[in-house]
Amino acid sequence: MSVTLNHYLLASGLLFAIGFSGVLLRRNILTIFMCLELMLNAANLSLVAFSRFNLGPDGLPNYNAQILVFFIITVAAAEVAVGLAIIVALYRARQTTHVEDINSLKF
Amino acid sequence: MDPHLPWFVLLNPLLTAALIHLALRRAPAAATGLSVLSAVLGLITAIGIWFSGTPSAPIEISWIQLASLRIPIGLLVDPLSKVMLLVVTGVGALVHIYSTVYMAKDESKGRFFGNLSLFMFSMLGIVLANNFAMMFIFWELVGVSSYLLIGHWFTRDSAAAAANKAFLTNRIGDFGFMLGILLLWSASGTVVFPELAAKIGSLNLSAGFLTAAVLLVFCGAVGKSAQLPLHVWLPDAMEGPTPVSALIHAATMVAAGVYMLARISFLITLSPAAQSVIAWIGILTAVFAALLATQQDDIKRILAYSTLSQLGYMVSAIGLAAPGAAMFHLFTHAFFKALLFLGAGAIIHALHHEQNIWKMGGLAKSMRLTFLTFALGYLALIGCPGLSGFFSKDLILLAAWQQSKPVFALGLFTALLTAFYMTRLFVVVFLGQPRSAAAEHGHDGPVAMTAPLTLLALLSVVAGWPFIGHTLMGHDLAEGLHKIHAGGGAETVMSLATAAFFVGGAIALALYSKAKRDPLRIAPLQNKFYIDEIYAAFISATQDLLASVSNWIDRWILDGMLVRGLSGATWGTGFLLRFLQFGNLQAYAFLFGLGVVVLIYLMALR
Amino acid sequence: MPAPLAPLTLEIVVLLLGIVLLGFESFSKGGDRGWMARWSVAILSVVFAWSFFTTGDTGVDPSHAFYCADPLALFFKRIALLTTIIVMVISLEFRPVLEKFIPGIQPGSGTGEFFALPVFTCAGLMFMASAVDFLLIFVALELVTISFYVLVAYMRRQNASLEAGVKYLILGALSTGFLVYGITWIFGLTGETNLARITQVLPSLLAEGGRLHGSESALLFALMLLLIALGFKVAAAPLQFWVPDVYQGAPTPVTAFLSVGSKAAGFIVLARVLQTVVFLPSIAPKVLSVLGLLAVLTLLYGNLAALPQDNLKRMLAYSSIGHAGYLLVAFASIDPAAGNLYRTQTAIGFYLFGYLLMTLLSFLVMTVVSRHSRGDDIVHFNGLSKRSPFLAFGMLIAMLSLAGIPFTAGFYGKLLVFSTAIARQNFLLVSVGIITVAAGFYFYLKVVSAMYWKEPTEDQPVTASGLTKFTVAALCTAIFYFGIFPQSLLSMLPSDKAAPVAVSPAPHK
Amino acid sequence: MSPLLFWIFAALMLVFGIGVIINRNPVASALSLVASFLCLAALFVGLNAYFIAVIQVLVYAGAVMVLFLFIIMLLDLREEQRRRFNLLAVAGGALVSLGFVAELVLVLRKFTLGQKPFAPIAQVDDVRQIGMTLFSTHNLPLQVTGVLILVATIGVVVLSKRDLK
Repeated sequence: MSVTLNHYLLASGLLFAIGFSGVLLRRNILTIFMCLELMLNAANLSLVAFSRFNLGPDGLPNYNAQILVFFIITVAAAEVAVGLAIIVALYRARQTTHVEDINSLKF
Repeated sequence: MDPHLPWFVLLNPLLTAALIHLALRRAPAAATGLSVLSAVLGLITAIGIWFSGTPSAPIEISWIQLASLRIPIGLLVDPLSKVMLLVVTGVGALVHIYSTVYMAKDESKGRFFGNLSLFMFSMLGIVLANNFAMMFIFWELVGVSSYLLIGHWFTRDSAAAAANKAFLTNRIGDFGFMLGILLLWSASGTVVFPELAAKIGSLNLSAGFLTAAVLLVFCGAVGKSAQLPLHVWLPDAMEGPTPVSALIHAATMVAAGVYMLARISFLITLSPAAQSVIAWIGILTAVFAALLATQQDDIKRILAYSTLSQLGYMVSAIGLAAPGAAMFHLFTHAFFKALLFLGAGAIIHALHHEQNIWKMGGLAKSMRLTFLTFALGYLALIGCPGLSGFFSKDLILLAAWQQSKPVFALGLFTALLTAFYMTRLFVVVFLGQPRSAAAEHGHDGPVAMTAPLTLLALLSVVAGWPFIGHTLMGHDLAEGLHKIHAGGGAETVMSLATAAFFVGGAIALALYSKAKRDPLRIAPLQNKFYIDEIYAAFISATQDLLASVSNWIDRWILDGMLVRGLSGATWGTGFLLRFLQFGNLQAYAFLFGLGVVVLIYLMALR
Repeated sequence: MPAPLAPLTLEIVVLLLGIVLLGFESFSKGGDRGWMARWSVAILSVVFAWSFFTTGDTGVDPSHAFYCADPLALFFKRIALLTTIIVMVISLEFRPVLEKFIPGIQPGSGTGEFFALPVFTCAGLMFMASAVDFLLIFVALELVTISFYVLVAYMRRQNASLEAGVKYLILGALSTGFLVYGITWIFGLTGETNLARITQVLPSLLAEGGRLHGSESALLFALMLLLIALGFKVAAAPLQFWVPDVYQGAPTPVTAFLSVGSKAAGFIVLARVLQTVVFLPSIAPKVLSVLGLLAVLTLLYGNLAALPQDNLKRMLAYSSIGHAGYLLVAFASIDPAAGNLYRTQTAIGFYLFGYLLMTLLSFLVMTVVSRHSRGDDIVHFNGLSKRSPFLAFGMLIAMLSLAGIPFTAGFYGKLLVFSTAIARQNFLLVSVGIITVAAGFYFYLKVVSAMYWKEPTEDQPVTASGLTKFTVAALCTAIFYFGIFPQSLLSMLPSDKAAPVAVSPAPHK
Repeated sequence: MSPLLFWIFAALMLVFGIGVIINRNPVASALSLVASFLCLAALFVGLNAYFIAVIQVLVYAGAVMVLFLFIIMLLDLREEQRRRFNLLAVAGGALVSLGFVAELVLVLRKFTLGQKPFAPIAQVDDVRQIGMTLFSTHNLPLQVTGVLILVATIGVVVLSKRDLK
């Protein structure tokens, strides 16, 4: 059986869902953050698959999509840096990285 | 006509209010003077407008101009608004003068007069507005300024609660009003009255659509003119200073609903279903309020219920396709009801804020002038032949007689009840012996108080005389009145109404002329007159029951569930909603995810 | 005459300002960094004025347009600039509070970046206003989001600020995930990231025999992912859960910035994205009905949950959700047959401008008052009319306008929004809108009654700087000016004069 | 790419992905994440996106993971304590994730376009192509990304320096 676009899309969707459920299930903010990275990368997989699928008239992949992936990776790296800085600041102030411990703002 | 005149009438009180609020709050004397001056100037201008012809071009400046919507700030001067201008500025000016005495000792007089001018501005805005949007804006502004006036003594809890209740109840009505306006706009593409009148006939709207639109607009009148089931705010609003009650709750604001209905009578006549609903709501309010009035002890509350009842007449007249009769009654009622309120105010003022009629009595001797003027107002209200109320009420009853006998029967019964409860009030307050220390020292007020009373008494007598009333009402409205008169049954109705007046008055006179307490509240007294017992037993059995049932409905169903329930439910929902927000990050992520799944389903897979 | 690139110079100047500020900051002595905010206010005001002399131009490079400067983009750039200017004024008033919660040896040191970062955020917002390619939309949106992560968590010694930062970080990153996934799908289906070309190719793709014929659900799926991400940014229910907590915890100037700047930019991107699909007959009905649902939920949630709030900042957070609901009404009432979005664009443009004026005014007054009263509960506003009649008046105007009283900018915005719904005969939306307006009256007037009818708990007068007073006065004037003379603002927005949309007669009989 | 390799790498990617969320120890989670990303890079290679695959390994498996591990070590995070097993959270999380997957599957079933196999591809010179585009037509977004990184740098410095001057 040959591998079609839908197989890639499904694999990517499953990875996205795994990341999503990690965000919902894990208590450690650091792990939650890893799961968010998982979701972004899942999107990248779809994007590259689409890029390979949507061949241009010259028979080359659509590089606009790969450039988009490049930007996503860059932005995600910046986001990780800022996110980890916030988590470190939180840990310094509260000695915790557990989501249950940060619920003073409510209602 | 000089188009500046209407602008002056409208903007003069606004300017006064702004001056007072921004500069003169600390100078009560100046504020009072300025406010009274502006009210009198307004009256003079209104008279000037009345004598000048109708303007040739529409008086308006552009405000909102969209492809689908044009809302000008425009003034409509026609016979209808001219007569309403006279009522509003006339009663307004007298109330201003009267208030200088009544509020003389109030600490925040400046604020009071500022708000009074603000109220005049908003009320005149309703009268002069030439489109629905503007009318709605001033409609709301009237709500706000009356809120401020009712709540003038906001340190009193009951006053604050009453102000809140008035505000909330009116919002319910205004909600319907707004929807109705939007419905009409969406159908016709205009909100300007003359354009709407010209266009509506050619639109071929379905009967259901028109009925819905008219009834929604009517909701606004139900709220503002305190008709069933949104009447609950008016009696409570008596917490405000008495001159305010005279101005707002007798002559002007509550009449705005009737005025608005008269303004759009060209629409109402298009929907017979809506007409009959309006007629029935009006007449039921009239009966219901009159029943409640028979059992009240607070002089202002009696007058408040009586106002409700009279407004019911007017609304009913609109439903009976007799807007002329409605406006005529509005016109006469404004004078005698303002007179009664101001008279009551004079009594309350003289008796150091005593409002219970059973603590008054014998005031005829000590307050001679008040007594005389009050008597004229009382007779006008209960339809004593020859006085203004007789003529206007007669016309409404006649219209009912011609169109719907059940409505007429209820109207006649109301007339009887009116004569009954007003005679009760009059007899208990003015005749007999003083029942409290305060009542022994009653005295007439100073000239600033008695002069408005005298003037209003005069008007209460003559305003209804056909040659005066009809002239003032202008040609178009008078035409409608003649048509009703020519419709037949005039003699029958007039004699029945007169009979009701005599019967109601006589029963009350017999019951109350010697009473120390209300004979209907207690078991029949051991009385020499056997006939008294019969009366008392019979009347207390039927009327006590009716009154207490109405009271129960009023207190629990309408006030409790409709007003409090609605606002409570809104608040409660808000209170519960915020518990979704329980601070846990993952709960938010979960709710977010749930939203995502549901939304994707709705969007892509449904 | 300005070269075609002229509009981009606005962003370049703003970015240069940010970099220069940072440079000077690192070499300046002393703790006081207030000069940075004052210089930002001055220079951004110049840029704001300059924006009126920039000719709108369609694009940088027609073959690969990322950037357009149509009137709508320019309008939203002005919103971004004005927001940043006023946020700087708020920041100046907020400085004493800020200093307390960041560790530093000298008072005021460490606040420099707090004044520099908003300048970069402003540039990001301006890019968003002009972005017409998903690539630039993504990058600009992330620039804004990442700078907000930092700003929200800026007060590192205050638990609330940190907590808000973490919540915003996690949920914001989650929405970024959906944004990226949505862009991916749109690209996959159309082979394009440019909005104009997506609009071009979609009809043929969806037509009989086109690549996407029969798989509309995939396109709708992609669109929904985008709507989720943008709905998150503009705080549409049910994606709004972050808003109250983050708004309450963040430093007040940042809250103000978030609630106006971030929201406005989100809405213009939403408008541009919707423009690509909303005229397709097979797609539009579902998109519009989902938007309608979002609008109803958002209106109800925002306005009802605001009712029981005692904290003014949190109440304003809920109210900002409510206002997002009114704006969504304008989106849900797009007419697919109209062929353009002028009505909706005009409505949201005007609404957001009015919203800017009144929201920033209320946050400005709140900052001053809460600094004096040490708290931002509604109780702290008791008797403000006695402590500072001027500020109380400013707050009164802000609340009246937020509630939508006629002759204020807030009223006219609501009117425009509702007029779009009425033109489409969407009475459900109008009714919900009116009910929520009524609920709004209640909680906005609660603040007014606290200020005017309650006795003050402290009697020490509330003072504000000259700049603040000037700003309050200017905002009040603007609220009334644009409420009474709305045409002056409307003329800057895309108008539907060219193609008047007749109100369709009622579909009866 | 041969179907076999696709199945192997895709399965491994998902397994390691699940590993991220079931490992209690953050270090193990981070290592699972690296492994998952490496498999992802392999899939990229299979899709002829060599440049992206290299970037993926360098940025994610290299830089980002080091950052994560560094922070885990810095904060000295232990395993998540065995708090009370929250059935509600697990059920809710599973419900939402499964719902999402189900919706995706339904969408894909109607997505006929994606059921076609990939077309053969010409000679790839992706580094040159991407580089040219990036610095010519796509220059504006690139510059904005530069600003974004500047902002992120400032932000990290502001948020993590212990005491200021």
